[in-house]
Amino acid sequence: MNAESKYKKQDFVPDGAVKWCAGCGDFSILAQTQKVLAATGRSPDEFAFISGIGCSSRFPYYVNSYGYHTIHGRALAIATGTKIANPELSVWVAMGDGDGLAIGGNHFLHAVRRNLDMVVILMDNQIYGLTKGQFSPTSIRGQKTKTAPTGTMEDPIDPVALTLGLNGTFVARTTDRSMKQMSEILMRAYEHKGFSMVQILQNCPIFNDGAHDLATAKATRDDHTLVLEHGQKMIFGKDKDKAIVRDGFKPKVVNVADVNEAEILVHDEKDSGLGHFLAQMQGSDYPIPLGVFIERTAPTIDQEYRTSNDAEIERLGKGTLNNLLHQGETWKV
Amino acid sequence: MNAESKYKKQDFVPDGAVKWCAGCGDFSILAQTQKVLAATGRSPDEFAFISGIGCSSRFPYYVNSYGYHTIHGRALAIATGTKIANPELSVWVAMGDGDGLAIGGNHFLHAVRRNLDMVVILMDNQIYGLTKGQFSPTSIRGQKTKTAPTGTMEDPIDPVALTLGLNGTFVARTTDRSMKQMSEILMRAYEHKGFSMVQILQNCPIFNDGAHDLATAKATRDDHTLVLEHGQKMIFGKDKDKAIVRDGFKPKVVNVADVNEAEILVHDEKDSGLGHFLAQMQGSDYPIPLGVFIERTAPTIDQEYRTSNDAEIERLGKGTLNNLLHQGETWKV
Amino acid sequence: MNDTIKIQELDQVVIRFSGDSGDGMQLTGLQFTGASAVHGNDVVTLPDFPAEIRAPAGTISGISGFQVQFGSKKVNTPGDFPDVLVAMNPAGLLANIKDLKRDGFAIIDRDTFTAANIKKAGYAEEVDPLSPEASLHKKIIAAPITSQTMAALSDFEMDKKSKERCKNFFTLGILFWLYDLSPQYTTDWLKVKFGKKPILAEANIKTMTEGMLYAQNSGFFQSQYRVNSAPTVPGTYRSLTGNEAAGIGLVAAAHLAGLKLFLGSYPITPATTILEEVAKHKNHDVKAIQMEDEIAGICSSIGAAWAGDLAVTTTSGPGVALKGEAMGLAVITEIPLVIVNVQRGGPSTGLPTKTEQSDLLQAMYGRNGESPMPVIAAKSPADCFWQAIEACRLALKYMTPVMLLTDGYLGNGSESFRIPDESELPKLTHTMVSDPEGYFPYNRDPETLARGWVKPGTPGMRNRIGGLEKDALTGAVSHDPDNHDTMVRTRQKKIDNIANDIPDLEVLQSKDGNEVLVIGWGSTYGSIRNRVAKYQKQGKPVSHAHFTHISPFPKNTLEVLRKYKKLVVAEMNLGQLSKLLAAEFPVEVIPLTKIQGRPFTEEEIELVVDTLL
Amino acid sequence: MNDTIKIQELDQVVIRFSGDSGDGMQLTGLQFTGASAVHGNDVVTLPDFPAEIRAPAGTISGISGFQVQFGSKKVNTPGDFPDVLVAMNPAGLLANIKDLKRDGFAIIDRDTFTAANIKKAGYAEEVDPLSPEASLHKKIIAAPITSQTMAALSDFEMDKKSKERCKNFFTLGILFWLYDLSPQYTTDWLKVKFGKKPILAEANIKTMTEGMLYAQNSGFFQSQYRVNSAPTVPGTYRSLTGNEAAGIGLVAAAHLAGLKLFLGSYPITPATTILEEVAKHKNHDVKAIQMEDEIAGICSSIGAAWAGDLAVTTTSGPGVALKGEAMGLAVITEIPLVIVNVQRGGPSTGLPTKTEQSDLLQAMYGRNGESPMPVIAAKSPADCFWQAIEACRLALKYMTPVMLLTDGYLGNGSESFRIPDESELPKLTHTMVSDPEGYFPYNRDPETLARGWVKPGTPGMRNRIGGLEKDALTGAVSHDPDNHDTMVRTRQKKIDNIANDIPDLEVLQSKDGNEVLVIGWGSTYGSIRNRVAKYQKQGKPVSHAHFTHISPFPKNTLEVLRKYKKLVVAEMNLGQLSKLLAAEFPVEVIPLTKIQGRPFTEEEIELVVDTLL
Ligand SMILES: Cc1ncc(C[n+]2csc(CCOP(=O)(O)OP(=O)(O)O)c2C)c(N)n1
Ligand SMILES: Cc1ncc(C[n+]2csc(CCOP(=O)(O)OP(=O)(O)O)c2C)c(N)n1
Ligand code: SF4
Ligand code: SF4
Ligand SMILES: [Mg+2]
Ligand SMILES: [Mg+2]
Repeated sequence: MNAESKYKKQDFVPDGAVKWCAGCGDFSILAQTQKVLAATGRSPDEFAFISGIGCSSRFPYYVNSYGYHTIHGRALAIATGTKIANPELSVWVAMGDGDGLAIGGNHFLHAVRRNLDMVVILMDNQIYGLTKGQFSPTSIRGQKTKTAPTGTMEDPIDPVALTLGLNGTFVARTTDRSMKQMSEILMRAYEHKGFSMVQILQNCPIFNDGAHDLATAKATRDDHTLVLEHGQKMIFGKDKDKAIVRDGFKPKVVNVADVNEAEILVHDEKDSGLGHFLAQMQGSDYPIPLGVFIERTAPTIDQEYRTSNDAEIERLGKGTLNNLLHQGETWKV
Repeated sequence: MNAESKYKKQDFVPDGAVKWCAGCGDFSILAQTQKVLAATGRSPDEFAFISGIGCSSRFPYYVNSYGYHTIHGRALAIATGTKIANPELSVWVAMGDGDGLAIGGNHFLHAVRRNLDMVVILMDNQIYGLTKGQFSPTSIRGQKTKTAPTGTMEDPIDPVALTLGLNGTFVARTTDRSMKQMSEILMRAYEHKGFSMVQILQNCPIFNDGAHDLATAKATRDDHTLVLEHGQKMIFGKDKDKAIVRDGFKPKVVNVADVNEAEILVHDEKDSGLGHFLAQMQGSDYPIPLGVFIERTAPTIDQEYRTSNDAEIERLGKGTLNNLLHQGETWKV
Repeated sequence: MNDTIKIQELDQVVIRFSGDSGDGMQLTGLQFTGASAVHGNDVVTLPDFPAEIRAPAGTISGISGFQVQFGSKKVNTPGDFPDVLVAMNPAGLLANIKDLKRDGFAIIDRDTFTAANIKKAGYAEEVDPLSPEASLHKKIIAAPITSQTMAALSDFEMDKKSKERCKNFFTLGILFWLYDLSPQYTTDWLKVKFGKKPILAEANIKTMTEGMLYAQNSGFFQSQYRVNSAPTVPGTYRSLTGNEAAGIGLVAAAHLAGLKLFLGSYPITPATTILEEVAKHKNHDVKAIQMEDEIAGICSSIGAAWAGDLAVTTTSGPGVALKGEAMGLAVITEIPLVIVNVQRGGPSTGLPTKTEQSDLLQAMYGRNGESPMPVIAAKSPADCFWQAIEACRLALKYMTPVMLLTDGYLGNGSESFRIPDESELPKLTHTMVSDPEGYFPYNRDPETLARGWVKPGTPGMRNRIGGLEKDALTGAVSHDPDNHDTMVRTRQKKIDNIANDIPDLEVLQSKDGNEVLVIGWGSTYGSIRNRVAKYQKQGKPVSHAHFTHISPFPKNTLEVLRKYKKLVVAEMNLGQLSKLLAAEFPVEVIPLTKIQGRPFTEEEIELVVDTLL
Repeated sequence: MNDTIKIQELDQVVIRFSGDSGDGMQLTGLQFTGASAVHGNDVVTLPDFPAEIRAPAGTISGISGFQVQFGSKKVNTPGDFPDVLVAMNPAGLLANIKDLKRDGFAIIDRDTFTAANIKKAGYAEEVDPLSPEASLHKKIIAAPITSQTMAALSDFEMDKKSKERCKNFFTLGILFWLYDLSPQYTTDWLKVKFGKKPILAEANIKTMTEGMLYAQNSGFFQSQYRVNSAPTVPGTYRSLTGNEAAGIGLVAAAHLAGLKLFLGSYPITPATTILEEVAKHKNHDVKAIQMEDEIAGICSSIGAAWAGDLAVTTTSGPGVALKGEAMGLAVITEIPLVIVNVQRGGPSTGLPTKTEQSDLLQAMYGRNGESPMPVIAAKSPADCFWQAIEACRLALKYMTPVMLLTDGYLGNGSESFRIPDESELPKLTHTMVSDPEGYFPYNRDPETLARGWVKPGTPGMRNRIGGLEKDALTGAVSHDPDNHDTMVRTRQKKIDNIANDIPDLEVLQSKDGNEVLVIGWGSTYGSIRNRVAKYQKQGKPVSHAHFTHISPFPKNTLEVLRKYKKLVVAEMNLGQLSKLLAAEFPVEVIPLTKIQGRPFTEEEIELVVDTLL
């Protein structure tokens, strides 16, 4: 974070109205993002925001930088080209749960394993907003929507577990109501060299209101979320009375009072084994972990391309039109 | 396994030549599959083999049952329709690492989480065979191919870890040279109600010869693979001198002699936490685990559709043409 | 009761409702439509959704619109320009006032015309929206709708917001009175709708009644109007949007064919509601599956068709672009499949909530290789029902994928649908075989050239098919050059032959000569038909022909085209049918094109046709 | 030395090599071609790959073929029927003997004609393949190639298998002697190739030399032949397949435009080798990226184009079908992009290793909405170089995606390519802007109608674009109906206007009248040109016009078409260019179609044209 950034949030706010519904969780995500962008100290000219289609995918229109609102599900594939073509740009991808994980699932999978250096904001409202309320790959089993009148019959994808299964290098989750955590995570995602997947639980008051209430409502959030902090014990609950311990190869919720303090797990973002372990915290037996699951460094493909091209230029000399045309076996007539 | 099956392997061998290259690992996979099919005791008429495009995707032509050789990457999406339309069929999908995980990645992702009841044979030669030797999503980092003349720059996908990250219900790995293990796993995959993912390490002698030698060659395999057997200790090595223990949240290879026997992990297919844990065994620090990582039961989407339609028929009565046309608000003129 | 009020009879009326997404304009429009339809009018409607879910309230981009035309004879379209504009806020007025007919009037909610709202709507500063200049000298009835609603409900124990939400029923009351319609339809509907919250039913009924009284007593209206019932075929009717009609048609087709319906799809505007409609009918044992993307949508359907279901996939233009490769598989493996494209404005994401007919050539050619398939188009919301059945009929009889084109205008628009007797519905045949004797996968019926359909699981019929070229008889993979030539031509011939099995191209023939034939296809039907009917009334030599079947064209097409001196092809694209006609027939056509996200007005047709007379 | 042997001069010769995938036929063919080209002949080649990687050895489905035509004047095609057939096993003989010219001869490896092999090849029982009946009374030279190879290498310390692998060089030796070609080219090549294993170089050279001696001494041949060098433009030459030429053309275009090349692709036969070619040139700072699928291929290129690279995607028909939606995005956001389609047999997976021209209409219309883009086609392997540059020129100058069509025949076939001087290459311009003054994203150049291209990162030029319809100037999302109409027509006009910037349609004009014009496009060039040239020599009124630019057509097209009484359109599909011409111009065309996975023979053209004379 650049303490003396010469930019203000306002520098990242373009003209024109923001057209989300009143109360949409996307507003706060946009606001935090703009603040973080300003805080990076980089010129608004150096950012590229890319998205697919969805309510959330309108994001690029609302950030005063370079923006490309593309087609449904393809933002990551397009961003791959942009980043490899110009690794200097700070590339951000805004996506919905449908855009990113339904039609865009394949590109998600491959972008993660390539460790493209970009920030991915996954606005997860567990519903298709723009098309007016069909279930998405993150909708909970049994959710009734217009296309599942008797309830969905599929287990949701957990984007964190999926990204970890693909050995993602920066994996985090927060909510549209956790302003401070969100902006810290976004700044860290920006600073991370590699693919930074930030899942943000987002409320869609129109088609899936309250889907994340357990994690966001004042009354429930403390008992239903676990805030992961590097080096800190995994203790949660309104009264800090619950904790996570290891039960064989699975996490388990216990009362702090019932266990030996040493048994309580301590979060370590660098321990990918722990990250995988925590990813199992899905469903109603567990609190929802929020925070950074894992951060580790690994080669990014945009840099690898740069490096290998440079090595070839070094090895063979910079290619010219002339040696291109004349290489291989030639003969004169 | 039906001990007195009235079918023989030969019943599943159609007329016509098998057109793989001499020495291709697909031959043994085909042979074991045909044996297992015969052993199920079900009529060849009751199987549907579906594939995409690739050398491995020719599979359906070589099994004397119903077969559909479709388009690249789409076998699972097509099989989804087949299975939901007719849950009575035993549906098998044959796919290559490119077909299933490059272009077909999205359907893979969603088929796993829907827990479609089918057997998926992933013939993993870590290369594109049919198009003559480009890298695939399972090719190891740095592998030189025609499209990566200086070596690939991407981490491979581990299909086992990916499937586990999606909470797959049956996840196994074997090799084209492990006849006995392969046929046991295939039979169990057949018997499993749900999505059975069987990764088979397969040699392509033409474009990626020896890619799996560590796991398959007599000289190396004992030291480089770990055979997972339910209830058995994880001990491996030619001299049974190495073992797997837990090191924090990661597996670790030790000499049997150096540890307390109780520390050596015991495999438990029902422990999904252990499955996730073992999925971390990727790369040269570890032996390659072979066997069944996880088997657990969960609702399958084909049955869920069946059940929910039956419930609606029960609730509303079986729909007729007449009540279809007349429902809702009508008026007479 | 004001005794001076008379009742005036009208042939037809167009009303446009306009307000914020939250104002319930769709609902108000549908209620009015229902009452009018039950009264016996012919009705056609068209909603106009904003592109954003809930764009900022009070702004033009947040406007949700609904238009209905009702008449004492067939109206065919929702009408070009409204006689009555209902504007629930300044933005609604500003956006629509220019469309209001000179002699029409607008009803507005005076209470919403605050300075803030007027500014938000985008009026220039200091402009009074109700001034003659701003309202383009059109008549405006400024009713205090919100405040009257609140007053009407003063005794109700409801919060303010809930009361305010009733205001559209006040408006509805005004209109019911004005057009002398019984509120019974809406009263019944409210009672069912709010069965569990009777207070809401009562509140809305009260508000509606007050609206009727207000209209009568306010002195704004000098007369009531009446649109007599239309002389329609007797029968039972219901109101359907094109997408509902298509969905029901598909379920019906499965019944008619004795098969199960499988719909593999992915949501996309404006096609989603077909999937939603079909999903309601699980008790018909339909499987309506929302897949992970469009490719999976069509592929799951292909898999289901292979397994023996009547399989369909529904989408809009960009989705069709994604399905091209899979369609090719259906073509070469010759399995029955219906692809429904509810077209929208393109290219790319384009104008998702607007209508267009620009996917015709994609329907014809959007696949690699020689990959022919029948293409048909529905011409009205209710016709979507019939063409859905027709698409299934062709797919099953000829073992082929079939493309059914509708569009946003048809899909979202509605009209009265006479419920047919089962006896009026076609029987659908299919080619399912189960006798192993002499069976080969590519054995063809000598007449239809269709191959036999075998359900996997059928004893003794095991076979393997795929996307590689196959032997003309056995279906085994074949790289033989002559065989490929034969197969390519056979697949084409199979589709061409369908011309023998479809209705002739019909003409609404002028008695006064063959000067001009106006040609259309799909959703332009209503506007063309209305304008041409007028020409014919005026004794002008203008006729109308409308294509439902485009691939193949009806057998008599050339014969029809040759009869007329001038052929005008009106379509909402840059001339795609024109191209197809010119490529296939030795005729010259005059394209009349419009790409504005909305259908032709009668005027726009005149502009071209008049010059040819 | 046998003194009775004379040298006979020939104008051109066609040789077909045929053997198992493992027999090295491609290599043998390429070596012969190289020697002949260096000798100064004009050469055109065509490999014929089996559909399986290594189908069972010895069977017909495992046959790998390679054909070369070399001549003392421009040969244009790899030839219809071979003068010489080289068959390394019975399957190779059986598969090709019917194509061998009556007065040609086959050279076979006698040692492979064992009973087992003969059976595997598929000869009926008890048939002797070398009998006059089985060999259709054509001349067969049965050389003991394998055993002679083994004998020649008896002194070499190599295992048996490695020795056997040298046998194709024995064959090559026979042919070098027969056509009086110097073995120097191959000798040099072997020395480089086996620089690290000199024994292999020596063994192969020895075998080749023995083959030459054997040909001279065996008594099989009464004469040697000589094909004199062709009177070509002086210069430096190299041999290129169409895919290599396209790949190099793309890299060259980046140099010419001063941009970096980005190629996002996914492997697919027969296009993969373009990706492989481009990937070799990392020292030109090209980024050739194998993505996860075709959609990601084009999308990554769109992202790179947006970022300021010269971006390309390469594929074949089924891949194009997948890219349709993304192409639409490139159309509406008006970014430069080249899509190369190396066409193959369709529909669906079809015949992946065979050639076809059946994706033309898909190229024109395979996208939703009105989505026009330029379509151009290469006419020979070397022309792929030039058209790759032309495609880039149009894309960059007009800010549009451009479709370049080639096909398997061009992509895999090769010919001599005269390396142009840099001065012969066009300068490529682009529309990159960096001055914020008065900039709007959809500001257009008044002449080209191209909008300005802005690299993200450029100071002060921030803007946001996307796939929704946009305002004609600002590029902001616009739902305005009239604006949409304007934009749709403007995008079309921009493409139509390119007609002013492309070469006229040229005609190889008969001096003897305007009876017949044979029209072609793309890879049919060679066969049509050869046959029409013959007609003209015979004094027949037949001319030839060949389209490179199809969308838009050259400005003079109608003028040309009008001049001829009969227009024959020859294409490897069911008449796709015929349809486009008939749709656009008031002319009648006679389609001459063939869909057999291989080009027209001269005979097939005669069959139609003769009836018109
Ligand atoms: C190819 C294609 N298919 C489908 C659509 C329709 N569509 C637009 S957005 C969307 C899903 C939106 O859900 P999500 O990505 O979760 O975003 P949200 O609106 O919830 O923010 C769909 C199905 C489309 N525009 N293009
Ligand atoms: C749409 C499409 N894209 C690309 C191809 C070309 N293609 C055929 S098979 C294949 C990959 C084969 O690799 P894999 O799936 O690993 O199978 P293998 O041949 O190795 O068994 C590719 C890229 C195709 N046929 N269709
Ligand atoms: S529909 Fe939901 S996600 Fe979309 S803008 Fe409205 S509240 Fe937000
Ligand atoms: S290319 Fe490789 S994978 Fe394909 S058939 Fe040959 S050996 Fe098997
Ligand atoms: Mg969403
Ligand atoms: Mg493979």
